[in-house]
Amino acid sequence: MMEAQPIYWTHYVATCLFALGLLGFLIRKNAITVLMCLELMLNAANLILVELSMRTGTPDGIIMVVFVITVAAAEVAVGLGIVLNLYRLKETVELDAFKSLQG
Amino acid sequence: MKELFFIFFSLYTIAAALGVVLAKNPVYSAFSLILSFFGLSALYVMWGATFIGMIQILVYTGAIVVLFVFVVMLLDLGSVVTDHSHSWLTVMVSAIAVWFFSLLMLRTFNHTPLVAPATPLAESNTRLISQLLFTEYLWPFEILSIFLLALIIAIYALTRPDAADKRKVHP
Amino acid sequence: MTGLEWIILLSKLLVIYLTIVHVVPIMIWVERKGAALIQDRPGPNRVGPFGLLQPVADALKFLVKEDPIPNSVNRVLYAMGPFMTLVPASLIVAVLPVGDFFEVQGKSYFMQIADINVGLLYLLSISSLGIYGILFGGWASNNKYSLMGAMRSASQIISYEIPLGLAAVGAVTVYGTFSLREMALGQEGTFLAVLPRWGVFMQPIGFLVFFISAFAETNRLPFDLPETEGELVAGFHTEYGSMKFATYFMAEYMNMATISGLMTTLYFGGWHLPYLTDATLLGWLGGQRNLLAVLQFLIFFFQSCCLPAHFRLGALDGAAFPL
Amino acid sequence: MNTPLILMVLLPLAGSILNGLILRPHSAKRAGVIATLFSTGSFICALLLFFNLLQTGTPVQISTPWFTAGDLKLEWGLHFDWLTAVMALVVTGIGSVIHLYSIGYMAHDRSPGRFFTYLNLFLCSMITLITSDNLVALFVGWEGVGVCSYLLIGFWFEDIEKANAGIKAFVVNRIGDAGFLIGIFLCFQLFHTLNFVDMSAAISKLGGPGTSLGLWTLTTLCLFIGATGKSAQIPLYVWLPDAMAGPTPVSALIHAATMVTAGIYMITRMNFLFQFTPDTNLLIAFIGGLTALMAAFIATSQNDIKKVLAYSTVSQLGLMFLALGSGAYIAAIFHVMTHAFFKACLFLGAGSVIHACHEEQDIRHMGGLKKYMPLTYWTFTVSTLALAGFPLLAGFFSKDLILYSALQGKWGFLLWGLGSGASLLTAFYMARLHALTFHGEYRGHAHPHESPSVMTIPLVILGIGAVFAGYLGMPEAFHLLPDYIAEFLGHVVKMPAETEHLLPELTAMGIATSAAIIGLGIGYWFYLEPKRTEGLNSIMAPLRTLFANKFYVDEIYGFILVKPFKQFSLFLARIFDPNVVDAGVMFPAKLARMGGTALSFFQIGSAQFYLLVMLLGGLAVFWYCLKGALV
Repeated sequence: MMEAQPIYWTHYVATCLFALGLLGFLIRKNAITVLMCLELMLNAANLILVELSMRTGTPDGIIMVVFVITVAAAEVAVGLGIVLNLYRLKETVELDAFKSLQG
Repeated sequence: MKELFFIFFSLYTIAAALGVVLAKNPVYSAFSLILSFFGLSALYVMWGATFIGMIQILVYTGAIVVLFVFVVMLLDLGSVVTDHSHSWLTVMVSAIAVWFFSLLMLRTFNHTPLVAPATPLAESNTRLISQLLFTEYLWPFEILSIFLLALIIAIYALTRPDAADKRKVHP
Repeated sequence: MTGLEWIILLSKLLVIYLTIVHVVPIMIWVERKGAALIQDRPGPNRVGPFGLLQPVADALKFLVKEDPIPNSVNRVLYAMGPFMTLVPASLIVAVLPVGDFFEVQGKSYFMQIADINVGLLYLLSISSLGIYGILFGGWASNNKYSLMGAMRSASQIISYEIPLGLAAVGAVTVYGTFSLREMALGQEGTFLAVLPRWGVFMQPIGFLVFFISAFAETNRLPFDLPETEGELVAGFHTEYGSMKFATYFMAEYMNMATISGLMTTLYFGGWHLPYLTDATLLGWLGGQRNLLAVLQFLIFFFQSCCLPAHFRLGALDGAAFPL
Repeated sequence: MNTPLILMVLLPLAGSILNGLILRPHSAKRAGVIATLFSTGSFICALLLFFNLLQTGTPVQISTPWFTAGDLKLEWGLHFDWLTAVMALVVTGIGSVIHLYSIGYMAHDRSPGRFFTYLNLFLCSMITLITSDNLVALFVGWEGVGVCSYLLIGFWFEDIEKANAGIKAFVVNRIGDAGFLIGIFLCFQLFHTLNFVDMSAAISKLGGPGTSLGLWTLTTLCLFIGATGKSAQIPLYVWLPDAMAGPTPVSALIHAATMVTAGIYMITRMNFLFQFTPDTNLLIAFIGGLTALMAAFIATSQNDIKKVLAYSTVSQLGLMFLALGSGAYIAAIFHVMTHAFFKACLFLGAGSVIHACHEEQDIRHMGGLKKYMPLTYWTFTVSTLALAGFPLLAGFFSKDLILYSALQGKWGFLLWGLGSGASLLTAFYMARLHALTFHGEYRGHAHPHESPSVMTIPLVILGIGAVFAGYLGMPEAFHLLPDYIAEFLGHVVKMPAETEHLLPELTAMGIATSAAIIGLGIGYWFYLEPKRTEGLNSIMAPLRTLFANKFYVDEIYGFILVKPFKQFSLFLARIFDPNVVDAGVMFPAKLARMGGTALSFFQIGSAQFYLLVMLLGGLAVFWYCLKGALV
């Protein structure tokens, strides 16, 4: 088992993961990549959850992670469904193409 | 020895995540996503949560990323080479914003007082988790199952083949 | 980890992995012989006595032949494809409970390479990674048919993974643990006084489901749709030349081997012979724990090898197969 | 004794409501009879109260709480003391007579009902004015009278000039009323009460203005402005001549006897205040004198019979104010009474003349009416002589009293000169009027006839009044009759301190009578012979045109006041309003639209851009909240 690993190490990792995910989420134009970055963010959260739950000995964190994973799976399914439809609509998955709600 | 592994896997995961973001081709980003998930599950296992590590690979890598790859391949998006991102300005601004955001997050993480670090989970957590899952967290579990059922129906409705014809593809 | 333990670990690795690797050519040989027998033709008998060396010849051929890489192919993934199927297949071997334990200088070590308490889960998740090899292979070779072939086989594997998993869960509930080693131990002796405590007799239906989905997992008859269709020619690996093709081929058979290994652990008593408990065996061998370990090793492999035969037999009466 | 007091006030009101709202009679006869009955009823009540006052000697007082505002607790009080008695008798008496007269006058008018309603309403408001025991109730009556005068002047509103005359009267009165209001506010400010009795008590307690003389003078000045508005003095007299547009009984009642005297009554009622402000009194005297002289000058060259009488009223009022200014309140009230009689008689006479000549008002088209209308002629002559101040007639006594009282103080001689000049001219133009209308041959083309008895009886009554009214205030010098009016009003008005007069009383009286006789002589001499009239007109031609055009006062007013006012409002409408007000209103609207377009710049459609902005916003909030903790 991990001894009292300096606490901020995992946090750094998780934050970096989350930051990268968020960055990708904001920057990338391709819908699929955006969804992947979303997954990345979720996993960063999972990492923190697992690390803290193990560190404090409470199993609830792990349970949370289980739920997060199932919901993430659901989310991806719906996301991809939508992307599929978008693709059918406009032949492309570029997010910029979908500007119909422009102000 | 353990710290070494820990550091290695962390760096490995971050590198993979970077790959996801920067990859030109969605397939490559999917591939690096898989690698990052491996790194993550390694971290989980090193933290002792073996069950979650395995679930991570089984569910995430085994199923979700497959979905991604399926869609990418079916829609033949791979060929679209680069689509990088918006104008330089937006990239810069978002980078700064994300950087600032992570700083704040770190700030809060490091300053949240930890509950007394009780003894780490002794016996294999799979047993413990399953017990908890069916005693204390029964309700969420059941609701989740119904949720997944609804999901399946929704997905089918969303991507019905015949409905597609009605929504003719118009440029 | 002292030096000794390292050596033992390495030796275990070497022995088990090489056995698996060697089982593959034998299986190939047996299958070709079997198919020939069915089609009433002699089968490979040119090379070596009864064509035993034929697989070796094939292997040599593959190694030597020039490895063409089509130009419009996505370089990286094309190369990665075959290995992505081979790696998971070989990884699974680490978990198989080959034998009980043996002593060296008074310390007892497990025969298995690694006994982790989430063994079965590990096995399932790693096996599900094989799909990527096929997918990437098919997609990277950049021709529509190979892509279609890859898609079909991938979807087939995924869909059959679920029944496989459920059957495995059945086994878990019986043995009460994920760790394969305990499962194997659990199958010693007899129950109901008559039948040996093998999984088969405890969960016949579970075994049946597992058996069928195992076939699908490895694209064996009658589930080898990806290759046989006219337009699909050789399915996802049409574009692959020698070595890569060989790896795909090998990976496929290794998959078969490991799946059958899993089957023996779950249903055919790991390293237990029916009615003969370890104690009695030990008695016969005069308390030589190591000898017993070797014997268990042999039994395990004997059982896991003869199962592919069943595979083959199954293939024989494909039509009447009680699906 | 309370009921007759209440009755006196409410009877005319009842009459007007009956005529106006309930019965709405169409025939002049029925409406006239009802109106006259109600007004005579109130006259009888006035008589009862008068005799009661004579016997008991105590004024009747009723008051009901009216409203309280801050520390001002007001009661609506009816109060009948000596001063009110005199005025009430004059108002109700002459009012009833004129009601009787107007039955005949309005015989074939289209809407007599409406006329009598207004007439009764006027009478009621005049009585409330007189019987009120505090300034606010007085002001109510004051306004009521103003309204009724407007309604009556503009009675034939189809005719645009008459309607304009009505409006002019009302507007000018309003200006005066504004001054009056300010006066009331100042009174309250000074004495914290508006009730006359309390006010006089407060003043006597204070014993004089002391430090705040300026403030007291200002109060009295404002009150005087109100009076000039109502009683047509120099600045605000322009409305009275135009008020002749109304039917003649109206002019008789309102512009001769009652309303115009309201100002004088108010000042006399407030004499306890005016005593302490010598400068205002001087101002009043001067304005009175000037008005008298100027009006007399204008009257000499007027050709409309009613205009001449109107200007003569203005000048007589000037005389009354002269008296007030010099402190002779009793003389002023006495002159009010006598003037009411003969002026009403003159107006009614003029009315019957106009009636006879079929609405002919220009005296140049009349003449020689003596033969046709003997009764009107005789009453007219008596009143003319009384007005002119012919000895032993009403005018003589009251006018001499005023002129004699003016003879004091530094400016005594100048004031006296103004007054006697005015009375000389009065005699002259009255003689002119009398000669032109009744003597010589008839120049009009109608065929005049004597008015019906219902019109001539009031003439006779008023004629008798014109003769005998004077004997009430016989000066001691004659030692014939006690000076009733003096001791009667002595209860209310403190006699002015006996200052030495510049001339002995008898000599002053002698000069005045000689002036009257000379005036009459010249007048008759010139105007009886048409030949001599042309000679006189040609000599005085430039002066005559000046007087005829009323010193161009109306034009001057128009130029000074009306034009700039129009100009300013034009400016407001054309320039100020569109640019400043509209711009002010439109500006926020424009602002909103601009804001809208500015913001729409951000709606570029890309979802990720929105996400970025959201993130930035989140960050800002996050950072702001944690600012404390981060540090």
